[in-house]
Amino acid sequence: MSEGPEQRKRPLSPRLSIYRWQPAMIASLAHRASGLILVLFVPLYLWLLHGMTGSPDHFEQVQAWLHSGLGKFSLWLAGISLFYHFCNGLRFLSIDAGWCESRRILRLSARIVIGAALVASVLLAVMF
Amino acid sequence: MGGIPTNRFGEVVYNGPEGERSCAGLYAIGEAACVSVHGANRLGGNSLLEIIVFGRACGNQVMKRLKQHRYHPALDKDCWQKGVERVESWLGELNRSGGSDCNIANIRLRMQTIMQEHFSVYRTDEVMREGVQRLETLAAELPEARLSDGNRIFNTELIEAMELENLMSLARVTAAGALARIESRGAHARDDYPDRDDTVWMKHTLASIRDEHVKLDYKPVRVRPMTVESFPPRKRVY
Amino acid sequence: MSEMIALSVFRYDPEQGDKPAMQAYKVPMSKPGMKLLDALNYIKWELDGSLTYRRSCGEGVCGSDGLNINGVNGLACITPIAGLKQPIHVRPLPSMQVIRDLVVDMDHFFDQYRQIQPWLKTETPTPEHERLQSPEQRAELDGSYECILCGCCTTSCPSWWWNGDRFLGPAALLQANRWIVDSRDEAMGERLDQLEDSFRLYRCHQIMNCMEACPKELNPTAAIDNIKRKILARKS
Amino acid sequence: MKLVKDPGSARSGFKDWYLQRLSAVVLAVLLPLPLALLVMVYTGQVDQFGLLDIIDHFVSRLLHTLLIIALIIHAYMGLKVMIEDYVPIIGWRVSLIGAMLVVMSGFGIWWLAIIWAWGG
Repeated sequence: MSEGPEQRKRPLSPRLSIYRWQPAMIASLAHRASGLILVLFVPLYLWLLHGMTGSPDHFEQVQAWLHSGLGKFSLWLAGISLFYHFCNGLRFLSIDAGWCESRRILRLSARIVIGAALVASVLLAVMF
Repeated sequence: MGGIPTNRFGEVVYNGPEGERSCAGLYAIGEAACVSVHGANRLGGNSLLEIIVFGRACGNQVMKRLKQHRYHPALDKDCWQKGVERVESWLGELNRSGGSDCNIANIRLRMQTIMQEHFSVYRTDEVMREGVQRLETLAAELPEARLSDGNRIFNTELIEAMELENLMSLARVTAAGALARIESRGAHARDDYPDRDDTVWMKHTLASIRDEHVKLDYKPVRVRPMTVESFPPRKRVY
Repeated sequence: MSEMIALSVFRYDPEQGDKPAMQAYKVPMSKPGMKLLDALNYIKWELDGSLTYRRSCGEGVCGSDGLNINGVNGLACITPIAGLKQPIHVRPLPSMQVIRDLVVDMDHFFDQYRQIQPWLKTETPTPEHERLQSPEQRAELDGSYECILCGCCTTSCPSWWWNGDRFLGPAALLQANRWIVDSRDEAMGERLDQLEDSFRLYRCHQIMNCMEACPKELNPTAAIDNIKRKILARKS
Repeated sequence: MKLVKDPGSARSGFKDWYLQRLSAVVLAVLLPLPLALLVMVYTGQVDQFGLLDIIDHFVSRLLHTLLIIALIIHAYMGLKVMIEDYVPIIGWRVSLIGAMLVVMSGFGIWWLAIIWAWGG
């Protein structure tokens, strides 16, 4: 079917801007976001590892940076990203395996991982 | 169960001068059709018979006919005009003054109300006679109805208007047929004629609208099954 | 005077070609248990005959009036007004070409349904009577056969928004699974071959908007995962 | 009716999906270990010699290698899907995925070099 000129002009109905965020959708997007943060954390980690396995001077520098504000924040961010990615990853794996596939459990588990990540982020912030 | 009369192959039939003729290539099945196998009531399981038996029979008949007739005869080159005229008559008279009582939804609601008040489950001659009158008056108003939407793309108000025209015709023939049938049968329950009368009324009502008037005709019910013995109809009791 | 309901409805007039805009309406609460479709009908029949939307059975069976209601997809005819925050934002199904107002072009959606070949495929000769199923085999179809193809799930799926040209979407995949789990169908291998593609099937990232949107309370996510497991079982 | 031109399946979906899950399982087991190490260094429970002792151990090197491979696979699959979702133009998609692969391989080699102390 060839598309007439009127058809090509048809507007696209709004989507992301109007769709209401629901726990499962947040859980999925947060999985992506946390994964992305973890990937970005890899070069930082390598830089740290490089420093820690280098000379004692290097080690001290890394220690000092880790205890700086930026260092603490990076660790915190990577920590909760990993925690969330880990928890939701287990959730995804169990769903793939077909264990927790009822509508109720899917909703509940999304709430649980998001809630757990929020609690963990606060705890982590307090601990550092 | 009413509908477009068909034979057992799903082909639409009509009464010509030489008796019943089938209209080649025109089919009706399901809720639209009346093969003359159901009783006067619309029972839940009837649709299964329509789907499983007559749906298949009709499909087979369509295939058979298409194998014999690969091409349809040339269409009359003006055949589209009636349809277009019908649409244009609605769209063309868009801004005609008619008052708020003359919109589609209002007339439809009034039609539904008349059918509800005068042709509901238990009926009498007096009530139905008044109903037919009210309905005919309303039907005469229908040409005055107007659309508020003149858009030519996906105009659902236009569709509703055309549906209303069809519904109005159906309401009129239903009402006239019910008034004329002086007995009780199936879903047609009359307080003034509570009994079934098989000697006179075991027949289908054939209704048509000609020159703005409802015309009624009748044809016999098929009572002879093809492969098993026939059994005489009996009164249904609860 | 009865209670008034505030609505904000998506309007687009293809003849004017203007940008779509939201239009406000006020509708009286006419009866307890009033549904959103009743409000739309009131607008069309009493206030503004040009408002355009699809509707048919009015009881959640035909799947014509799938809409985005306050940000979530659902059927107008079975969505009670009472539970909705006002003004009720009514928009067409997301990420679809708008024909007019709330009416969208469903062609691509049904093309995708057609792509999964939604009919019984068999190799064995047709038996003299029916192809019988045990009650357990029949029960496998629960959760799939109820789908009315309203499009609420597919158009709620972000993966389908981004890659709808290639990702089949929840509705088509739920139906694909319906034939895969059908004991009478003999083309599971062929069906899985057709689906095993990083876009057609594996674009599902378990966002589960489909499940939240489904007016028949089905679970397309689980159906998609079941197809993935069938492919996994075949490979390992 | 719109004719659907059906080029058939690319048959690549399962492999990607499976590798991502497989690497996820490996990561779920192994990834907490280096993190724990980092935390211990941060809190001062482990000093540099202790850290080097742990890292230089043969088992640690093996596990690290496994971890790195799994991480690269997992991250590559994840980022690829993200790029495919959010970058609609095919040319950009392919370029970005390729660039991402190069960068990640670079990180992998760097990491391996640290763990196995090449040239160190």
